[in-house]
Amino acid sequence: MTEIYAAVCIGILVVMGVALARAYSAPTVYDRILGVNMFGTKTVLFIAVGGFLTGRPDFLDIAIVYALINFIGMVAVLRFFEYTAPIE
Amino acid sequence: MFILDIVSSVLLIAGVFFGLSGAIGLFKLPDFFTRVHAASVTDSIAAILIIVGLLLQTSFDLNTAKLLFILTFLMITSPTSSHALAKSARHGGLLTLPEEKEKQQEQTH
Amino acid sequence: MLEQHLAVLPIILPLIAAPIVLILGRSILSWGFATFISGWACLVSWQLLTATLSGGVISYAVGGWPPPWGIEMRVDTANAFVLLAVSFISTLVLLFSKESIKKEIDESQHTLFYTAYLLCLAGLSGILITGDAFNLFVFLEISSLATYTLVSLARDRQCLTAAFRYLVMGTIGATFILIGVGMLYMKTGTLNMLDLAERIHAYDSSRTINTGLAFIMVGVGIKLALFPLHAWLPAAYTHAPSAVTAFLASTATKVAVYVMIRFIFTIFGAEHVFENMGMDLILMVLAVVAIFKCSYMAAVQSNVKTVLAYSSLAQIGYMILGVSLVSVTGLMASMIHIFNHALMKGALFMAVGAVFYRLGSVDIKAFRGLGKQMPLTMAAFTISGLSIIGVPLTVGFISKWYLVTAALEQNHWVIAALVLAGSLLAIVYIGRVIEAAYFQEPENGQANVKEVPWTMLLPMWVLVIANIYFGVDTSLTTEAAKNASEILFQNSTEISALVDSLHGPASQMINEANVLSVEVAQ
Amino acid sequence: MNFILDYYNYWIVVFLMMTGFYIVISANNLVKKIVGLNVFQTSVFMLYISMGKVSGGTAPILVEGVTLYSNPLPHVLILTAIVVGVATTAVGLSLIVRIKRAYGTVEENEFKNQDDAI
Amino acid sequence: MGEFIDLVLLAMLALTALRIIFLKDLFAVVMLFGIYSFLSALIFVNLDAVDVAFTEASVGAGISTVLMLGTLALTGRKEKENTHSSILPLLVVCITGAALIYGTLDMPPFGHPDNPVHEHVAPRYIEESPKEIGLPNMVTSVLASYRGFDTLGETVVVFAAAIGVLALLGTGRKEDDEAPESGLKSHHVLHVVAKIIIPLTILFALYVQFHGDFGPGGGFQAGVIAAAAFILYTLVFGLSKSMDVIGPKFLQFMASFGVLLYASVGLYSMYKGGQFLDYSKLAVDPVAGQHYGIIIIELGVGITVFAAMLSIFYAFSSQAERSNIQ
Repeated sequence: MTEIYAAVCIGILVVMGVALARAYSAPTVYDRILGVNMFGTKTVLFIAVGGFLTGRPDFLDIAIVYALINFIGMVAVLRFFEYTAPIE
Repeated sequence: MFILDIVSSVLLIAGVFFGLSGAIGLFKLPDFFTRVHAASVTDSIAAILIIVGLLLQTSFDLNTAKLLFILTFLMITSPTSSHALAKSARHGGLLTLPEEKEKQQEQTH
Repeated sequence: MLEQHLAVLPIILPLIAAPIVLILGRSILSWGFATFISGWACLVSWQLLTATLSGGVISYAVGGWPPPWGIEMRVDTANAFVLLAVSFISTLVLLFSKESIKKEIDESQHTLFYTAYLLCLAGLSGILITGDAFNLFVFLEISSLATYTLVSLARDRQCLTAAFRYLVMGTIGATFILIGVGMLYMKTGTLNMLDLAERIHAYDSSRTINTGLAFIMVGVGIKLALFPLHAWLPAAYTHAPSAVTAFLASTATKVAVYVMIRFIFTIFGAEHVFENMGMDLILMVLAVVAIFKCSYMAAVQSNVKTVLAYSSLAQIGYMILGVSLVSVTGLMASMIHIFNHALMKGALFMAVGAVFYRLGSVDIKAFRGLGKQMPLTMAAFTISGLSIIGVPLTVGFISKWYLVTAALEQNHWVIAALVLAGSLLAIVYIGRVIEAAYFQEPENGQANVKEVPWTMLLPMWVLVIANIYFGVDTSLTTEAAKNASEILFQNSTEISALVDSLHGPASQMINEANVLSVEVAQ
Repeated sequence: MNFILDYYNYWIVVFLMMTGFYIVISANNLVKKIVGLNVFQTSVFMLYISMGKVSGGTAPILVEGVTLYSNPLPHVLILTAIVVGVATTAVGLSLIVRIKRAYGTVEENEFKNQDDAI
Repeated sequence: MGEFIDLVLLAMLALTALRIIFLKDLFAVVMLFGIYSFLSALIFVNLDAVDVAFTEASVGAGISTVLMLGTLALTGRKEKENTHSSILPLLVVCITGAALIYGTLDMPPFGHPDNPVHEHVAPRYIEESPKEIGLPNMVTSVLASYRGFDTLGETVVVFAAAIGVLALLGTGRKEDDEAPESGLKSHHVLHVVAKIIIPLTILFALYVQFHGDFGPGGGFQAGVIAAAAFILYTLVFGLSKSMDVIGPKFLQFMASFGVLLYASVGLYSMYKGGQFLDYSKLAVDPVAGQHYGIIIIELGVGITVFAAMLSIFYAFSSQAERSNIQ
């Protein structure tokens, strides 16, 4: 199973990298947020799989925190746009 | 156990496949709303597949509960975020590709 | 019952009092409570100083865990002496602040002021007492955060930018200290200062340790506003509320000087820092440049608070100069000057605060003719100003005397001459203010300026009398400073002795013999 | 090769620290300065955590059958340091808000000019 | 595999940090900072520092980012062109960096079990703490007991930050009933979802608070997560609604209470004849005493952190709402 976990980890890392690239340079500000959000959800999965890879899956708590913070960050961004015009 | 391993491997790899396709969509699709579609749809299916794949590897303990919690959490928040983001973009005046074209045509006329 | 806990009381008293003050809420109540606590802490520091004056060391293991596993509080004459200065000044400034902050801080924020003030006091005491390198960082940050808050409480908008600059510089400094401590920890596996000192010497020439030393020096240098890293200080002291300036100028940087001394002498060992790394020359040059550059800057400012802020920088130069002479007398001069400078700067800033209380301005023009209108305040200013200059019968003279002696001991004639020349510059900047006060006519519309209330005069004059008393009867200060510097040097020579007998059983015996551990369990 | 494997982690962390430090001292915008400060501090945290790692060890939470744990002490120190970091950030940001209200700008050179003009 | 992941994550971090330097859009800078925090937390997980990762994710990526966004809402999004010369800073950075690299050359190699760090003090924590304190999570044991004084200091730092922010921005609640309804009114889905998520989050915070002895977590993380739940509530439903649930005055009281609770454990152990914060004296059996002590002080930490974080957020939020009205 370890090889599968490792492969899945690498696959998720690639997706994270792509999302990161989108966050670095995005055509619109919404694309950037989309990239950040996708990066967030993928890290949740990464931690989950990584826990199984290293044989200590009891650290899933951190994945929960990530999911939670990711959502709150998203809401904060939306709220932020109530104050400032999102499109430059 | 062996069958479980195979099933969960298949699920995990399928999950990664959907994740990757979403990542490609994030770059390749033409306008923001289609990109939201790519990112969010594949995101949620990837999350489901991977976490169910992992679930099969647990032995009904606290970890199972935590994984289920994560799954529920992602299932609730991820579409909500995408929806709210798209709505906010729409509200903020972002146009879809056909609309953009229409607008350009109007301007040229 | 509290006797056995003396070593930890100066920290936990203000630490526990701060939230209580916030709950009390009312300005007058919180003032009374804060002053009471600070006075108590002062009393405890006095007990600590008398207990350690004979050369003993009080070691207190917080949580009952023996060092190096737990955090150790360690009081010897060196830190008890500085602690006494800090808590003494703090109490007086609190007395002073009751009236002073009415003019300078909004009514609704008085409680927050006292809370932040107590937190700052707790942080400074913690830095002084702790025997653990990382715990020092934590207390450093408590005091820094409280300081940023205190500075920004003034009504003047420039206090905000000053506080922000202070925050950025201070945080960089603290992070540098964190990096340095990390490097030491990486090489030795311990955080307790004595334990560090013992283990560091296995790696005397290690690059990691030396880099750690450099980072700690730069970090502490920022905190004590050593010459090229001083940019944050003048603005912060100028625009902070007067009571805050009086407190910070006479305590915060002094505590940082103490930290530097502690790191050099107790942890790294003077021999290593000065002889192997040549740090004495760097410090000496920086100190001399600081004395002259900042005295000059002080002489050309028009805001009296800025004048005094630059003067503080110059005085820090004297302290560092004493350290850089690498002798018991030099270190003693520094320790004495830490104490004495707290007395003089406290009195000076209080006097300036009193002027601000009446006139709402501290520009040098506002001081014109004040000699007649506010005789007591200006007399206090004059006497403590003379003390800064170093006139005999004041404490300033004592510090300069020992500094010059220390320089002459090592035949540093130039340094001795420069110290005296620095005093001449002090005459210029203090003289300008005194001249304005006594020999110039008041500005229009300043005809009826009255003396400030007695709650402000009292602490000011207590300090002025202390300035004279300790300038005449020097037995307490010199004894304490002498003991302190001897202990520090002893630590450091012991460490050098350890290099020869690397981690043999002898090293532990020396260490244990040195610790006059107070029997706590009984 | 071994040399690189032994130290690559520290080197990258040093690079990160210096990036953060550069942002702090070069940025003109105060918010960016605070971001830089955070990047700087977070990288220092990484230095600490790196030194606590034991290859082949696992997180310092007792489980049956494992004897090799990473060092818990750096973790404790950094937990404290993170809290200190967020405290500083909060105070710094609120200072920025006040500066904006008092000066109408958060660019360092602009409010310096305003201060000098007085 | 661990090293490989470490390397990839570090590379991502380096790229993110570089990108932050050059971006002029401060909103993007803050977003990337959030990512930076997330990534560093991932590195912490990978280097076995799960408790640290927990904290970094909730604090760095959560609270800091939200506060930064709040500041940006008040100060504007665009960074102006920098007219400074960037040569001097670059020089300073290069010198500092060179000094650090010089320092690394003598460092004990990364990950080696024989490094001095792992030899002197730490072995006792690893070998003895489960027996002396009775908790499987060594980080909690060291944090709360061996170095409990540091943690008291840490709690006070949070308290000091709250004092600072309150002094600077005020406590809010100036125009009680005047304040218009705020929050994300048009997002109906969000309203429903938030109502589901918030109780779950508080439940999770309680779990983290009381499970910190056995797994990653503890008072600090729990406090932050509970505060995050209320932050979410404020963001979605508006500040005035949130203040109806927990008012700023009460939060000040809570923040003070947490510190006092922590300190009172120390005072009680002094009363019982031990040193300050010596939990062994709290009960007849020292190990049980340690356990009681840790539970109480973690509770104190949690209360203070929750109250301090939430009051800091309230202060920022009320500033933003006030500016929105004008």
